[in-house]
Amino acid sequence: MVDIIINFLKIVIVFSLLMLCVSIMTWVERRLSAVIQYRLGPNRVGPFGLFQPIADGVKFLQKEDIIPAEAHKLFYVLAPALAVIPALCAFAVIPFGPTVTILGKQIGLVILDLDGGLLWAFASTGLGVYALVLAGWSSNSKFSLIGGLRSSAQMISYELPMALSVVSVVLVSGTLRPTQIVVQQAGSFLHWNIFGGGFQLLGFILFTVAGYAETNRNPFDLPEAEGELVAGYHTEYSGMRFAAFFMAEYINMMTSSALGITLFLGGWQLGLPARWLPEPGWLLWGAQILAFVVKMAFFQFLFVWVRWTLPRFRYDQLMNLGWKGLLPLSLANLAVTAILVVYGVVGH
Amino acid sequence: MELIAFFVLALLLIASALVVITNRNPVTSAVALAFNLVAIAGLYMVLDAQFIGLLQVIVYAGAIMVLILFVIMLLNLREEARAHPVGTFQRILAPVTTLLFAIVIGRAVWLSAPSSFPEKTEGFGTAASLGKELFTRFYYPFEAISLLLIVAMIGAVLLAKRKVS
Amino acid sequence: MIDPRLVLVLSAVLLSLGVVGVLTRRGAISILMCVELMLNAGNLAFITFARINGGPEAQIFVFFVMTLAAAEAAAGLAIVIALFRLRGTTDVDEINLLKW
Amino acid sequence: MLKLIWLIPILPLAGVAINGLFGKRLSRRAVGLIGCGVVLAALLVSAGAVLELSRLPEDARYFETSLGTWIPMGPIGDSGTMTAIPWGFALDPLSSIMILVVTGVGFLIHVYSVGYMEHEDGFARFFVYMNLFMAMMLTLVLGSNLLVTFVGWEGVGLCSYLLIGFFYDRPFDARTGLSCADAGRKAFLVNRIGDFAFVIGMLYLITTFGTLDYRGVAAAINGGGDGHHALLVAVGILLFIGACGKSAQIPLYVWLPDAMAGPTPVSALIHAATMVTAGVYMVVRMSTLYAHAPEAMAVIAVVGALTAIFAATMGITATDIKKVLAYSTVSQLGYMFAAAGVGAWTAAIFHLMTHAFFKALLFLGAGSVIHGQHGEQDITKMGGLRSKLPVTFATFITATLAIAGIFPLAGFFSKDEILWGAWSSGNKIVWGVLALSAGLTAFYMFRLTFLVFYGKYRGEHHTFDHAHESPKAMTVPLMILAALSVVGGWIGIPAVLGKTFLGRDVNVFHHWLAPAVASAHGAPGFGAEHGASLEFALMGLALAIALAGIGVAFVIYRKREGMAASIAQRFRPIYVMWRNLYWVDEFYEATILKPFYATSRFFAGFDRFVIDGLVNATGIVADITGQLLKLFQTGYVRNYALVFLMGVVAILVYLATV
Repeated sequence: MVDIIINFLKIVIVFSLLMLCVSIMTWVERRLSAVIQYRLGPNRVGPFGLFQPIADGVKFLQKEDIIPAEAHKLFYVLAPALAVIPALCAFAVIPFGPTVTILGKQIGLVILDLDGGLLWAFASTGLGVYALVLAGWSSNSKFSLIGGLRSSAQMISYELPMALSVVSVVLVSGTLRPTQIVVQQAGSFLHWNIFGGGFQLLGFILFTVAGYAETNRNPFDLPEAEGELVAGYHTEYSGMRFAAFFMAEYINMMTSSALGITLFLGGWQLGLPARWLPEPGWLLWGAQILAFVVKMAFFQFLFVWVRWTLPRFRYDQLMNLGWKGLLPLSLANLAVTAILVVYGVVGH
Repeated sequence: MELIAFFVLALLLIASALVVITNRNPVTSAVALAFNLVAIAGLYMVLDAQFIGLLQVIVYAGAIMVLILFVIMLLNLREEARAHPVGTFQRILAPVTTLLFAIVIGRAVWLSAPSSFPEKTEGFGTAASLGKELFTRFYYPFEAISLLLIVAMIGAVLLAKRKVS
Repeated sequence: MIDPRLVLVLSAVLLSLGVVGVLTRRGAISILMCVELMLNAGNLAFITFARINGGPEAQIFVFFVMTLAAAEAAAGLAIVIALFRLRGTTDVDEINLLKW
Repeated sequence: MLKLIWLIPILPLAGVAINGLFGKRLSRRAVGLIGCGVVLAALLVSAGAVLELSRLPEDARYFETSLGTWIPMGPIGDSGTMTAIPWGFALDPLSSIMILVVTGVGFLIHVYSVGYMEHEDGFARFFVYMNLFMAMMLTLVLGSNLLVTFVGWEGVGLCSYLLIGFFYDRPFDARTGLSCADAGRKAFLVNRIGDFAFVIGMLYLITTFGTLDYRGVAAAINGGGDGHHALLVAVGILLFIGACGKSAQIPLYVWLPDAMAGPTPVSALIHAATMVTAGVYMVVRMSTLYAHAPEAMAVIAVVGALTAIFAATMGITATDIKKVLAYSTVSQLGYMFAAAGVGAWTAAIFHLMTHAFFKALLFLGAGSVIHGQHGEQDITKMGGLRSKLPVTFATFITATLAIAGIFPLAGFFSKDEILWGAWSSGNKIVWGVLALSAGLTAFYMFRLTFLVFYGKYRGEHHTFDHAHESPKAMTVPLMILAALSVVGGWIGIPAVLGKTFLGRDVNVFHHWLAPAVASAHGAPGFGAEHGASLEFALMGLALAIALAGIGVAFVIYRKREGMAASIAQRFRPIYVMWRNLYWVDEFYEATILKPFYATSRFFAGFDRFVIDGLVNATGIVADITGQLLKLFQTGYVRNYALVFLMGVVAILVYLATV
């Protein structure tokens, strides 16, 4: 019974924190883009415009909820929910902190500590495609349909290099359990998988690029390319449903960053040798959770930075990059990693 | 707890399967099937086959069904026509025969299977245990099936390729 | 605890539903989907057997079935696309060139 | 050279290969050169081998070589030893004479053919066949066992068939309506009958003695042959039936006249000089066997004598120049068999040789006549060609004298030896028949000569005006053969003549051959002493009969124009009978072919209505079934799937209930 309560609490906390992060992210994105573009951005609502997301939320709620006449109503309504739910689910296996002891009870700072946790993450993100596809199809608009088709093709294509780079890490760590992978990367940051832990620098880059494509972020935001498709699969959406897609995108960004951190950058590990660390206790645990948050923040910054810096790919370039660039590279990376593991250079 | 999960999932499974076979909109069918597959994955989890369950979601729901959905949209298939009038026989005989079929195999499994599961064995359904088996005892079948995949892939490319004249 | 017989009966029911689908649907893709349904019913039974026996064999069989299903879907859909391009339909009743 | 005897059949075979594969691309000159060259080579090798053989002591004149095992066999018959039939070739005095005759006459005819076939299509094909024939004939005579001989036996039969039907697109005989191809087929089929008996004879031999080797068989028979007397008689007769087919004896002679459908050189080589004598050769080869089977010898003697006179009568009325010669050939072959039948083996072979010379010459002369007149063969339309074809005439008349048995030409000696053999062995009736047929021979041969070369030309004038002597390639062989026809007999001068006039026995031929053939002890009448005077008397008598024949011919065809017609009128039934060849062909047709055709027609009908009916019924049943089953073939996959499912359910229910 206690377990259930603890689990429930964890879910509530993580969920609310994520939502909070999303709202902050909208603000960060706008402020940051303004910085990059030498303008001010939203700065009227609250200090530094920090309450802007709340204002936006109110605006979304107030907007008219339009369902196109020829749309397939069920799927049209279902699609935004389908976008958010898998995105949230994926986050469940991400360890955001070490195992802490509260009131004599050991609690892992992860919602779902599964043996096949990584698979869970992939399964969840894989299901995210349905939202885009269904949204595109049910809107009964050609912009939406093309956007939906593009997104599904893109996600299927980039899932492969992403999965293969993850498999490289799995080869090194010998487990699919994210918490264990993080524990393995303890000690100096040189032991992180990206560096001496697994020599996965290439894997990390591949993962990041594929992650950008998976989340439909610039420069791979073709499903919603404004210039040609108005807004892609969510052209016909408005109000809270539109906001849901928006939210899903940000949650996906965070999930993919968190996954990258967990796999390559030591997760919540501080990256310092054990002898420099204090005894296990709230000081250490707090520092470790903070480390995770900082890493996440860095990735979010990277997302925004890239978005406002790089131009968008053409569709055929996207496919070429995926199938002829990333896929062979990730295969090569996998092969090299396999050799390294076989000869005992890396691995646990 | 597990029993509740089982009955809920079973209900969902049968309901979604019915949607798959009766709904004449292929997209609805496909989505229902995807849902069905995820529900089966859930059932696998309930039966402790964790790895297979997750794989089911990734492979079936995440890849195969998306592909099917993709093709349906690509071909822009609309409502499917009703069964051909010639098939009056068919329409009567098919459900009857199938019912008979269900009764026969249902009875068979009911009579032959034990009434309760044994204790879960150590490492049952984990990726590690299955992976080890796959790459040792089942190495040749594994290679064979990978060959099959390649063949299917090449075949699919050749079939779907537009002829360049 | 769950009664394994119930799971197996559920699997049988799903299989039968898939069979009915194959027997009544006209669209080639729908038939493909019903076949997938049948395959999954089989997989469910396999998993049940695996749980009963406690060994990995049946699970590995499921693994193979999944791979097979993937191959089948790829090849089947390619055929459907080629067919559609050739005949403008995926209705199996319309594809009767070889009849009589 | 002895060791090279296996080369003798192989050499012509090389010619076959070259001309057969590249003949169409080679010039006629090259084809002719190769065709004749390989035969010349074979002739030279043969001559060398025979020379070497002659240097050996008399009782060691035997050489055998093998190209390897042909048919390995288990223990057979009484012998109980492992048997194998080798590709054996053997040279002894008998086969030495044969190879010299075959290659020698063969070479001359090849050369002649170059001229004769000059204007014909299929020049290369002709030489391929001819060379193949040479190879097969040499295999026949050189074979050290019956089976190798049989290979050659069948091979020459094949070549004979191919060459008779050489002008396969031309008609041949107006009376019987045969085409050249039909004639070839007839020859082949009639030969089959004989070959069938031959094979059975061979099988008897090998199952009894466990060997087919000539020496082995002879040794076995000499060792314990009398225990198998009935078998030996049977085998002897069976082999003789085979020889009847090949050598055109009664009742299987009918193919040889029709074999004249082939080009004339073929008639000369195959159907006069060599192949048809294979039967005689074989009988002499098996002389040991026959010596132990006097009943078989009697059969041979009777058949031979009958054939001799029978064919001679048919020759009297024939009007086709080649047919006359063909009947003459049949008659002379009868002579040889009669000789063999009375045990005069050397006489048979001696006559075989001289006959090869003068009959080849006659045929080639006839060919020259035909060639000179652009294909005319009917002697009633000829006449007075003496002036137009001087060389041909000279050589032809030589050969005619030789065949008539006029002293001192070749035919005289050989015929005389046969007659003497018949008389001295006590077969006086045979002697009488042979003497009579000798007279008939002289008569019809001179009839031919007179009709062709004397008198007035009876055909169309421009044919006569354009008649011309043949080219050198043809006349030179004629001259050589003419010379041989004259002197060929001198190597076999009877002992009585030699002793009387030369003071010693100069019958070289007899002594040469003696070790190779069985002394015909046991044959009736042999060993009886006759006086030299009797022999002289008989000799004179035979000569007188021949001269009488010539005289009659002279009177009828030269002195009195129209006498032939009036005689024919007076003895009309006999004339008609001879003219129609005793209706033998018709008889065969009625007794063998007609019933055979009727049976065939019956079975054809049976096949058409019953067998085909069954087949058609199968088809109809399948069709009806198909029409019914078609109803299930809706073309809807789901229907099939449903039936499939029903099957599954049925099986499951069955399994559940069992």
